[in-house]
Formats: sequence, structure tokens, C-alpha cells
Amino acid sequence: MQIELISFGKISDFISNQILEIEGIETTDDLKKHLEKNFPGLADIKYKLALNKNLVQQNSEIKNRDSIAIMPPFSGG
Amino acid sequence: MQIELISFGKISDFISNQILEIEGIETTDDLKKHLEKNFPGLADIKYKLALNKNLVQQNSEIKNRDSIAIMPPFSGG
Amino acid sequence: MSEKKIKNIFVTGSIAPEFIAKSISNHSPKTSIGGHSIFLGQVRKDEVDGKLVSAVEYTAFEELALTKMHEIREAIFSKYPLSCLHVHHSLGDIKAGEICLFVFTSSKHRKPAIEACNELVERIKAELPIWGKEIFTDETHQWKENS
Amino acid sequence: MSEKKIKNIFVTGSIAPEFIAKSISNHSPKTSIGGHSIFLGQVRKDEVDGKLVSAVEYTAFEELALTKMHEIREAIFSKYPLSCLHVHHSLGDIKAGEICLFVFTSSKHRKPAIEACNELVERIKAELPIWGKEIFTDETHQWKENS
Repeated sequence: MQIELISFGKISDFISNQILEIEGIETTDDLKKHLEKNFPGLADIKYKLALNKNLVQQNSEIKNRDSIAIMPPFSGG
Repeated sequence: MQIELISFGKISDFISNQILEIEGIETTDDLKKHLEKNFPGLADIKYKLALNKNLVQQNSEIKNRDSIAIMPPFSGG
Repeated sequence: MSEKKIKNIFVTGSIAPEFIAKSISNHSPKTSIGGHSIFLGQVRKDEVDGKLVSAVEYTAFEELALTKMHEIREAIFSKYPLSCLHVHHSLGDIKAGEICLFVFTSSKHRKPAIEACNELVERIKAELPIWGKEIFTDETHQWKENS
Repeated sequence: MSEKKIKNIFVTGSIAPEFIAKSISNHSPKTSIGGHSIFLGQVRKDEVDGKLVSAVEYTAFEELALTKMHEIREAIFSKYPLSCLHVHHSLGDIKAGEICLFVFTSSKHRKPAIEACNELVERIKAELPIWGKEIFTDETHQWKENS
């Protein structure tokens, strides 16, 4: 299936916004493992995911055409 | 001796600024008693004195030509 | 940061929002500042026994107030790592809806500015010999008491 | 006090002192207000390894930030007896010395405005998906981290 990946802050320095083709990934926890393998820089960074513009607070199911945002610690204000 | 009396806030509604002729009064505690007798409205009000522009924190000697301010609770801001 | 000169804090009439804007923009060259904290006191149109407050007339024992404010300023500068500290208080008639107190603190990180501003407001209200006389629309008055 | 409409908090570029003045004067007809508390974030010209920050470039996940801000606003209005609550945050390049955050609360008595303002600043910094990129004078950058 296809998901839309959007990245912010320092993560946007090494992961650009893209359409990602993934197989065998059903949940946000699966996706995290996949992303950390494919983008080694991610492993050292605290980050949160948002699924279709909602903050992911617990492991959640991913469906085709979902939008996933990868967000490092916030630094507004 | 003569002292200058200045009053503020609600106390200025019934004690006007004036030169006061006093005899047998040597300290601010004496003066308080004198004022409360002569201006009965004062007895019901919490007030502080300032002697020559310094807040009176403890009983202090009064001299001829001193300036005494009578101040009700502050309400600035 | 100790300032030997006793600063005047009193202004006649209300504090204009444009004055506040100018005061803020004056700090733009001070690029070590990261946070500003501001408190503004505004005159309320309170209702007392069916009568409305139209203005508060402020008077002060100015010399004593400025000496005391100098003391407070020194204490606050010793206690908090501030870049700046400004206080302005109105004298005379301030209409309901107008600003009568402007406290402005600045520091590198936000916490000292915020804490110093709060402490200043408390100390100004408790320790400065300033009195507010609430003038009602029927021209009677009552003396304000701080809560 | 609950406001159903999701308000935008983002402005492109810095927050002008004149905008702050206008915002203050808008509250003059609200004569039940007795105190305003304001926090302003200003971009610092920090030095990092001998390089000076010339600007911070702010980006946000805007939709998520506005939903979260709506939630925070409702929580703050439930917790404190406020008359008003306004938040403005910059996006884009904000130069050192310019204002990037404006938090403004008002209430009848001072305490709720002051406490709500402090809590808002903390929550905005911790909970809104906004990122600051410090741009150095040599055009290199580093991502800001909130302390």
C-alpha cells in the first residue's frame, strides 16, 4: 500500500516529503521500525508520529493512502 | 512646636493638610494618640505615618518643623 | 544591573497602547533578550450599590513611592537575572477601560521575566503609597481598597 | 466562554509592536477587565561555537497545531475565569530582536490572567508542533531545542 510521509524540523533535513510504498506494515509501531531501518538518522532522535493529522498516542492501524507525519521535539515560542 | 500634617486617600476626606501646633508630644506614638482624639474618624482606619518622607516603622522622635504624612492602606495598581 | 538614579514611574493620565508599543520596540536592539513579561492594570467599570465607576483618580505620596520603588527595583534585580525592568503608574483621572499600570520585565529565558513581573505587581500594590478614588457616574466617590 | 470555531494563531513574519498596541486598545471597551497579562517571545542573537544567530525560521504542522491550540484554549477557559485569551505565533524568518510569540490574557482580577498566561506559554512550547531553525550569519543552521 501507499502512504504519504511528511517530515518536520530536523527530520526534514534527511527525510523529504514523499509517497512511500510499503508492504507487510499494518500499524504505526511496524512503521516506526521500518522507518528507523530505512532512515538510520531517525534512531537517535526522539520523534512522534501523527496519523492523518492526529497525534499517535498508542499503536494504531495504518491504511492505504494514510498520511503520516514524523515530528521531532517541538521548539516553538 | 509646629509640625506639618499631610494626609492621603480617604483620610484626606476629613483631615486636610495643615500646620499643627502641638505641645507635650515627643514621639510618633504620642502623635497617633493625639490625632485619634482630635480626628475621631481616624480610630476606625488602619493607617501608617511617614516622618519626613520616611515610613515610620517604630516609635520615633518628632522635632519642631517635622513633616508627618498620614496614610491609609495603599490601593495603587 | 544596580541603577543608582531614582527613576520616575509616574505619568499623568492613562498609559497609551502606543506608549507600550514604543517601549516594546525599544527592546529590539537588545538581542540577548528572549522573553518579555508585561502586566497591565485596566480601570474597571465596577458597579457598587447600583452606581457605576466612571473613572479612578490616582494620587500618590510621590517621593516616598519613588524611594520605595527604587528599593523594590534593586531587590528584584538582585533576585532575578533580568535584562530590563520598567514600571509606569498613572496619576490623575483614569477612565474605565484605560490602562493605569504598566509593568514590563525582560530576560534571556522566560522564567525570570515572568516571575519578576508577578512579584513586582504584588509589591507595587502592597508597598507603594498610591491611592485610587473611584468616581461614580453621579460624581460621588469611594476610596478603592486593594484585594 | 467556549469558542467552537478553531482560531488561527499563525502570522507570517514577526509580530509588530503596533499590532500588540492595537490588540491592547481593542480591550478598552471591555470594562469588566481589571488586568492583562502578556508574554512576548523575542528571537535571541545567540552565539553557538563562535557563530551568531541572525534569525529563526519557524515552521509548523499547522492543522495539528491549531487543533491542539483549540484544545488548550478550551482547557484554559475552563480552568480560569478569563475575559479574553489571544495567541499569535510567527511562521517564516524572524530576525534577532523581533517578536515571534504573543500570548495575551485578561480577567477581572489579576491572578487568573497571570496564571493562565504562564500556563499557556508552557503548553504552547511543549505541545504545539512548531519548529524553530536557527539561521547563523554564515547561512548554516541548527534546529532549536526548547529548554
